[in-house]
Amino acid sequence: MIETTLDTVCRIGKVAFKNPVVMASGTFGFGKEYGKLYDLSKLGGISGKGVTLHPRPGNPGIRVYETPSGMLNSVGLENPGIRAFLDEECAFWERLDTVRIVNLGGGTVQDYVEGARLIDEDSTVREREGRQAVDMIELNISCPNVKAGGMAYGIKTSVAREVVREVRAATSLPLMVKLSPNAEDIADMAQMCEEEGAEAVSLINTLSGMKIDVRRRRSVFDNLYAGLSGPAVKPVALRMVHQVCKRVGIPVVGMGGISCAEDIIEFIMAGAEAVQVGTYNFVNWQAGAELAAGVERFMAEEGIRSLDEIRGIL
Amino acid sequence: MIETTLDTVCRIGKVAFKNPVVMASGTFGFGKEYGKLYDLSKLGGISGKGVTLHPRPGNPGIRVYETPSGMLNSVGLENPGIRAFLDEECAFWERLDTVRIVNLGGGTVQDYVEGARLIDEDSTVREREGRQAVDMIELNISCPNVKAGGMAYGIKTSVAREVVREVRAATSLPLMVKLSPNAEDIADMAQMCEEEGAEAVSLINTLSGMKIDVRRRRSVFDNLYAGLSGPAVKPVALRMVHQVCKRVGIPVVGMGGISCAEDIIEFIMAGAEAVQVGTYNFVNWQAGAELAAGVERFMAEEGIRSLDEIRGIL
Amino acid sequence: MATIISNRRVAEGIYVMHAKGRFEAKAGQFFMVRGWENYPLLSRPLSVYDQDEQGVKFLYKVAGEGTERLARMKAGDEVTLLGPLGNGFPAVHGRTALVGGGIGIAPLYYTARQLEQADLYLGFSAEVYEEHEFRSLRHPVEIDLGGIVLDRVDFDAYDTIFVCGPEPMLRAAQMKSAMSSGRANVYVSLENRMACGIGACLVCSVGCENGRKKACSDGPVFRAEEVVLA
Amino acid sequence: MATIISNRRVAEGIYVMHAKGRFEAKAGQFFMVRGWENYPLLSRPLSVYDQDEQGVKFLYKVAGEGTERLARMKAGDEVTLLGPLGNGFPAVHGRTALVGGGIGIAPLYYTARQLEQADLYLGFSAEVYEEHEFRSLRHPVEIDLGGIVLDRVDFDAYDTIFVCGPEPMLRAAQMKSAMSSGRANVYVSLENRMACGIGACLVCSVGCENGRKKACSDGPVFRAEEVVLA
Ligand SMILES: Cc1cc2nc3c(=O)[nH]c(=O)nc-3n(C[C@H](O)[C@H](O)[C@H](O)COP(=O)(O)OP(=O)(O)OC[C@H]3O[C@@H](n4cnc5c(N)ncnc54)[C@H](O)[C@@H]3O)c2cc1C
Ligand SMILES: Cc1cc2nc3c(=O)[nH]c(=O)nc-3n(C[C@H](O)[C@H](O)[C@H](O)COP(=O)(O)OP(=O)(O)OC[C@H]3O[C@@H](n4cnc5c(N)ncnc54)[C@H](O)[C@@H]3O)c2cc1C
Ligand SMILES: Cc1cc2nc3c(=O)[nH]c(=O)nc-3n(C[C@H](O)[C@H](O)[C@H](O)COP(=O)(O)O)c2cc1C
Ligand SMILES: Cc1cc2nc3c(=O)[nH]c(=O)nc-3n(C[C@H](O)[C@H](O)[C@H](O)COP(=O)(O)O)c2cc1C
Ligand code: FES
Ligand code: FES
Repeated sequence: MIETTLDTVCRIGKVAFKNPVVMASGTFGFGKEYGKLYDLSKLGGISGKGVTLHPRPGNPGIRVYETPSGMLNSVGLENPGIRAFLDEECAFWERLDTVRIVNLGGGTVQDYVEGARLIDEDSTVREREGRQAVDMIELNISCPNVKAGGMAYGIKTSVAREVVREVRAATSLPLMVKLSPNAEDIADMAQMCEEEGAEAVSLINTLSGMKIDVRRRRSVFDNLYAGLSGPAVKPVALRMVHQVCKRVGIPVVGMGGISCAEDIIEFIMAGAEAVQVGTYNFVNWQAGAELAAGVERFMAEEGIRSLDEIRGIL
Repeated sequence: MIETTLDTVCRIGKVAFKNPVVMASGTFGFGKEYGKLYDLSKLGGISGKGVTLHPRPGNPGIRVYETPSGMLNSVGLENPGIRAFLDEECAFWERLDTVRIVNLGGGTVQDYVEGARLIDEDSTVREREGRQAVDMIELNISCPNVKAGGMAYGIKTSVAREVVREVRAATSLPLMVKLSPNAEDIADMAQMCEEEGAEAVSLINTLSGMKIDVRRRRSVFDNLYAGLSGPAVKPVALRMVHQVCKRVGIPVVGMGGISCAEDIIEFIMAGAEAVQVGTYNFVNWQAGAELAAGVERFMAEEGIRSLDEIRGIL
Repeated sequence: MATIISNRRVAEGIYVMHAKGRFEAKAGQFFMVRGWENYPLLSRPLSVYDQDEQGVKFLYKVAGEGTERLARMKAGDEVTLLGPLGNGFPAVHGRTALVGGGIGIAPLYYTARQLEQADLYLGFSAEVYEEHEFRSLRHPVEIDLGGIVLDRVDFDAYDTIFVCGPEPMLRAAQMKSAMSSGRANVYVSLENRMACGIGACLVCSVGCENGRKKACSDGPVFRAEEVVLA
Repeated sequence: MATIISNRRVAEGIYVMHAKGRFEAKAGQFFMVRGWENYPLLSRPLSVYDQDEQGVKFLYKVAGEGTERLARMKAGDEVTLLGPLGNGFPAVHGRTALVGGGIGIAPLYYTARQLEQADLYLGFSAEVYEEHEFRSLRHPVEIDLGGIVLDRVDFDAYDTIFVCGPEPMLRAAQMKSAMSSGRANVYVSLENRMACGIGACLVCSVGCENGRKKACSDGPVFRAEEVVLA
C-alpha cells in the first residue's frame, strides 16, 4: 500500500502536525461547531478564533460582504476574552488530537504581553496535570496599535518588533507570528520575527479592502475598510509566502485562498512547512478532512512519499 | 430630457475627459483593434500600451494565467519603442476624439527621461502643425529599477522620487504617475508625486502574484512572479484609491477590477476623478462604450446631474 | 448533494424548490444552500418553507447572483445543503399570529402547518403568491397587498406573535410590541448575512441585551425585545 | 449573443456545438467563446469546425472549467461569440495534406471541405471521433489511434501541409519540415493562451524569426519555420 508510507508530518520546533492542513483563525471558531460535522483529528491543527486580554464585542454593522471569488469581513475580533477562553473553551481542546493554536490579538503591547502570560500560566498548570490544551501561540500583529494612532502593528517592522520581543519574553510556548499582507515589507517583517526568536511565521492575514454601497453612498462597513480573503487573494498570498520563505530559516505557515489540495501543494512548493485554510470552510464544511485526504491523493499520484521532497523546490 | 443635462466631464488640469471611462494601459493596445469594434469617441480616454525608449520583446514563456475572478499577466512591456510608436501609431491617435495618454515605462532614470523628452518634442511639432496626438503622459513606475537590483521603482518612495522629478522636468505635457499596489506606502508615494509637480496619479497597477504548476514543479511564468488584475483585486484597489484621495489634492484616476458602472461610481465616491478599465475589456469587448452609457444610466436613476455631486463623498 | 425534485416559478422572481432528502427540520430553521461549486463563494441561507417525506422545500426570491442561479436549476440537478440549522421557532402557547412580509412568509408555512391554531397575516408589495397553499392550511389568512401588514395585527389579541420580513418591518414589530400591553411574546426572525451558518465565524453576530449572539446558531429567531436592530 | 442550435457529445469529453448566426469565417479562424457572464473571467478560443447557413460549429474537448460549462449548455441557451478572428489558413496550391492530432483536428474539417484535393491524417490517442464526418468529405482519410500520426505523412509528397495539434506535435512537424526536401510549405496552427483575441493585449505573443507576432491576430496559423516554439 502506497498510502501507508506517505509522510505528511510537518514540524514547527517540537510540535508535529500530522498533516499540513491547519484551520485558520476566525473561520473555525474554537472547533466545536465543525467538530460536530466531522472528526477533527483528521486535521493537522486548529488555530482558534482570535482572543484578546479583555472581551471584545467586535464591530457593529454589516460584517461580511461577498466579492468576486472573495469576501470582506469586519468581525473586529469579537471574542470572550482570554480568561473566558481558558475557562470555558479549553476543556474541549484538552481532548483534541490535533495541534491546538491560540490566536492572540491585542491593542497595546501590555495587553498582548499579559494575554500571552495568562495563556502561558494556564498551560503550565494544565501540563503539570497532564491535560495540555494549547500547543502554540499565533501572535496576530494585524491589530490596531492604539499608541500609533490606530495603525496596525503589522505594517511597520519597527513598530511590530516591540510586540514580538515582549510576547516572546512572556511565554515559553512555541510562538508563531501571523503577518499581515498590508505590511510595508513582509519579508522584512518575517526576518524581524526570526531575529526576535519566533519559532515560525504564518501569512497572510486578510488584505485591507473596501466596498461602497453606491445607493446609500456610504461604506458597507461601519469600520470603513474590511479584510479580504478567499480564492481571489491566493496569487498574492503565494507570492508573499515564497518571498518570506526565501528570506527566513524558520518554518513558514502559508495561507490565503486555499480551496483545493493543489493549492496546498503550491504553498509547500513555495517553501511553506504547513498551511492554513480559512474562507474555504464556508464553501465546503468538510474542507479540512477533504483537503487532508486530497494532499495524500496528490502525493500518491505523483509518487511523492514525503512533503520534504517538494517543499521549497521553487 | 434628463440625459442631455448630465455632466460626466472629468478634468485633469486643462485636459477634459468627456466621461470618466479611460481604457487602461496594456489591455487596449493603441486602440486600433477595439476601434474596429466600436466608436472610440465614446470613451473618456485611452492609455496606450506601455512604451519604452528602446523596443522590448517582453517576457518569454506563458504570459497569462487565469485565477479565480482575476488573471496573472507577464507581458513584460513588449513594445516597439517610443520612436516606432510616434512614427507608426500616432497618426491614428491624431484622429481620435478622446483623451490620448502615452504610458511611459523605463529601466533607468535616463531611459525614462529620454523617453519623455522624445514624446514631448514630437508633441511640440505636432501641436504646431495642428495635429496633436498625445494629451498626457502616464508614467509607469512599476518597472524594474536596474540600479536598485531589479526592484521596481514603484516600491520605495525615495527611489521613485528621482524618476518622477526628472521626468517632470523633461516634459511640459500633463504628467500622471501610475502607482503600484506593491508600494510600501501608496499614499506616501502619491504625496511625493504631488510634491514633485505631477498633475495626477493613477492606481492601481497589477498586484504581484504567483502561480505554480504543481505537476511540472515550477512557476507557470518564466519570470517567476506576474501581475494580478481583474475583479478579484477590486476591493484592494478601491481601498487604496480612497487612501490616496484622502492624502493628495491632485486628481486621482482609479482602477483595478472595474467590471460594471456601479464599480466606477464606487471609485468616484472614493474620490477618483476618473477611472481606467483594463481586464474587463477581455470579458466584454464593448466594455468601454457600455460602461460609459452605464454611468449615465446610474446618474439618471439616482438623480445625479454631475459627478461632482458624489465625488469623494466617503 | 440533494437532487432537485422540482423548481418552479410561482410569481415574478419567486420560486419554490423541492429538494430530495430525509431531514428533520423544525419550523423556522434554515439551510445553507448552494447550486454551484466555488463561484459565487458563499452558500445562501434559505428557510424551510415546507418538509415532506420526499424532502424539503424552499420559497425564495431572486435577489442576486446566487438566487438567480438557483432559479435556473432544473429537476434532476444537484444542490448542496447544509442543515437544518438554527433553532427555529420556540414552542408556542395560547393564541398565535404569524406575520410575514414579502419573502418573509417563507418560514411561516411549515410553522402554521404544525400549529393547531394560528392567524396568518401575509403582506405583499406587488404580487400575491402562494396564497392558495397558505389558505389550504385552514387557518384564517389575511392578505395585504401594498399596505403595511403589521397594521392589521392587534398585538394585544395574541399570546405569541412571529414576525418575518424585511428589517424595517422587524423594527416596526419591536416598536409595536413595546407599545402594546406586553401580553404577547413577540418573536422576530433575522436575516443577517452569513458565512458559515453554524456559529463558527461570527459574521452574523447581532447585538442583544446580554451581549452578542449569533443569528445563525443562537437564532435566527429571537425575542423582539432582545435584539438591537441597526 | 448567439443561440445554441445543438450541443452534442460525440465521444468521451468531446462535444460539437452548433451556434446560430451569419458569419463569414474562413478556414482556420477562431472565435472567442463564452457561455457565462463574468466567471470564469476570460473567453475561450475555439476554432471554426464547420460553417453553414444556420451558423457556426465548434468541435471541442472538455479541458477545464470553461469547456465544462460549455458542455453543460443546451439547445436554446445563449453563447457570446467574438469573431471570426485570426487569419486562418492561407490559400493553398498543389498537393495538400491536413494533419490533426487529437482535438487539433477541429479546424481541418472546414478547411478540407473547401479544398478540391486534400489528404487527411487524423491522429487520436484514446478514441476516434468524427471519423464519419471527415470521411463524408470524400478526401482520403488516414486514421491513427495511439501512434504518431505525423509518421504517416511523407513531407516530400506535398506542396502544402497544415498541422494542428498539441505543441510537441508542432515541434515534431517543424523538425520534420526542416529535415525534408523543403518542397512543402508547412503551416502550424498555434493554441497560445489568449485574453483579448484581437491583437490588443500581447499575452499570446510568439517569438518569430522577425521579432514577435501575435498568435491571435497575426496567426493562429504560421509557417512552421517562422515560429519559435518553447
Ligand atoms: C436565516 C435566513 C433565512 C432566509 N430565508 C430566506 C428564504 O426562505 N427565502 C428567501 O428568498 N430568502 C431568504 N433569506 C435571504 C437570502 O438568504 C438572500 O436573499 C440571499 O442570500 C441573496 O443571495 P443572492 O446571491 O441572490 O444575492 P446577492 O445580493 O448577490 O448576495 C450577495 C451576498 O449577500 C448575501 N445576502 C444578500 N442579501 C441577503 C439577505 N437578505 N439575507 C442574508 N444574506 C444576504 C448573500 O448570502 C451573499 O453572500 C434568508 C436569509 C437568512 C439569513
Ligand atoms: C486559436 C485557438 C483555437 C482553439 N481551438 C480549439 C478547438 O477548436 N477545440 C478545442 O477543444 N480547443 C481549442 N483550443 C483550446 C481551447 O481554447 C482550450 O482548451 C480552452 O480554452 C480551455 O479552457 P478551459 O476553461 O476548459 O480550461 P482551463 O484549463 O480551466 O482554462 C484556464 C485558462 O487557460 C486557458 N487555456 C487552457 N488551455 C488552453 C489551451 N490549450 N489553449 C488556449 N488556452 C488555454 C483558457 O482559455 C483559460 O483562460 C483552441 C485554442 C486556441 C488559442
Ligand atoms: C470571518 C473571518 C475572521 C477572521 N478572524 C481572524 C482572527 O481572529 N485572527 C486572525 O489572525 N485572522 C483572522 N482571519 C484571517 C484568516 O485567519 C486568514 O488569515 C485569511 O482569511 C486568509 O485565509 P483564507 O483566504 O483561507 O480565508 C479571519 C478571516 C475571516 C474570513
Ligand atoms: C495584459 C495586461 C498588460 C498590462 N500592461 C500594462 C502596461 O504596459 N503599463 C501599465 O502601466 N499597466 C499595464 N497593465 C496594468 C493595467 O493597466 C491596470 O493597471 C491593471 O490591470 C488593473 O486594472 P484592471 O483590473 O481593470 O485590469 C497591464 C494589465 C494587463 C492585464
Ligand atoms: S454565519 Fe458564521 S457564526 Fe453565524
Ligand atoms: S490575445 Fe490579446 S493580443 Fe492576442
